[in-house]
Amino acid sequence: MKPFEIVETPIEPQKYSDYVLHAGAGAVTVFTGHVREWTHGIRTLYLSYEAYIPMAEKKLAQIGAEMEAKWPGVKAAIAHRIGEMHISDIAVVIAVSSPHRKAAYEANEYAIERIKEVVPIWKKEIWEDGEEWIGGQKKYPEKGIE
Amino acid sequence: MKPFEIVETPIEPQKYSDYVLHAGAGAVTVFTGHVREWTHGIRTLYLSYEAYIPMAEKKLAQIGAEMEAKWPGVKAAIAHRIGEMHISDIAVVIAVSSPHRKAAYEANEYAIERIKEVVPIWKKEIWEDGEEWIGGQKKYPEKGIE
Amino acid sequence: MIKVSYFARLRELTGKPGETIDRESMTVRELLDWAETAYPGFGKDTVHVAVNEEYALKEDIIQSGDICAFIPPVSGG
Amino acid sequence: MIKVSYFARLRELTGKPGETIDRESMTVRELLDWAETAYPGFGKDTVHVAVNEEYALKEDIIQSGDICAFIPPVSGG
Repeated sequence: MKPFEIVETPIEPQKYSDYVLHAGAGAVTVFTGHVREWTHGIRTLYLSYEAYIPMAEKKLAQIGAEMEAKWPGVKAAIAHRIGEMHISDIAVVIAVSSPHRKAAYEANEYAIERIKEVVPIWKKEIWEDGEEWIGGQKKYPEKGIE
Repeated sequence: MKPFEIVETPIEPQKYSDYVLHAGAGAVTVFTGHVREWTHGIRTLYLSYEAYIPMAEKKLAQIGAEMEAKWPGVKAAIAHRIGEMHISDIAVVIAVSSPHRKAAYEANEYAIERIKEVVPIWKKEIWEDGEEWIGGQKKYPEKGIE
Repeated sequence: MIKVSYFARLRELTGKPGETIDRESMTVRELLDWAETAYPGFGKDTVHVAVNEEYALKEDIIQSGDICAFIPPVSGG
Repeated sequence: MIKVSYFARLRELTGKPGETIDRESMTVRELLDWAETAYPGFGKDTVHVAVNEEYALKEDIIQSGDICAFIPPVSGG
């Protein structure tokens, strides 16, 4: 495994928590994002994710570097799966270790917010009666995306 | 496994995250608390945890009920290990699922704070040159612990 | 007869996991005073009492047959 | 020669994963205008451009040999 990677096969969270664990870590948080059956009253059959893989892995690693700079002592690993996924499948895992628990929670939540902002990954929802690429409707910011 | 339990053998986080996962869950957070080698500059050799087991399991279940009341849609499982533990061993696992991520983070962090307040479990740190039961130095509150 | 349990530091201080007190009823406050007298250094101001696995207030009354536990400051997690 | 890639909605709109544009240099803004003209409905106001795997500003200049990608609103996580 790479600590910041796009994968095409089922995600095993334990691999990423093992990677961040070390003798100085008192707390590990693992977030997994799962395919949910119902969103806004519409039943999802399955999802399909697509990524601009090399750039997405670079951006995941950048988020990891941001976390480690903001919360000294934090160590992170992030993986996002692409391709077709069904209900309860893991789309993303974020593992964070830290000497103390506060930073492990905060840095983990920071990571998922940043993923949703800057990592070139796209989700298509497939329902019984249609499908759609999901994406924020933000306008192009004058100063660029960062 | 029981969803709220005191155990005497190594904790496998996956069991607890599997327990909380369901078709409506979009987010799962798993917190694990680990034995850390250094605390305040003192090197820990190992820890020993003791619990008032029946009351501790009752209090863990109570915390779960508090979480599910405060964050509707949240499902939780918590286990705490007792006995001797060495560096990096898991002392506690908190697994939380939720339709949306915000509640999964918040409810998880709430649980660890509550565990440290109300669950009758005690930690003894064993160092190279001594040992000590760890415990907050709070005075008996007039209104009781809750 | 009131049963009491000791944990952690208190188990080591008293040298036993618990014992039975030959009383029909007493308040939690009286139980703590009894423990402090019986075991100097008990630290009753930092110790909670659970009666039948629930935290009790100092004014609560313990009856014969109740299961009590002295709860020193907890440190789980 | 400037290489461009299309993803997600834009890949379906253009019907291709990418193509090569026969230009020596252009700004990001010019590239977006070109795409909007070539593919009505492209939605250039919601699309970012990455140049060599980094987000670029509209004023940035793209040179021949650069690898560009059109990035519609992301939705990972």
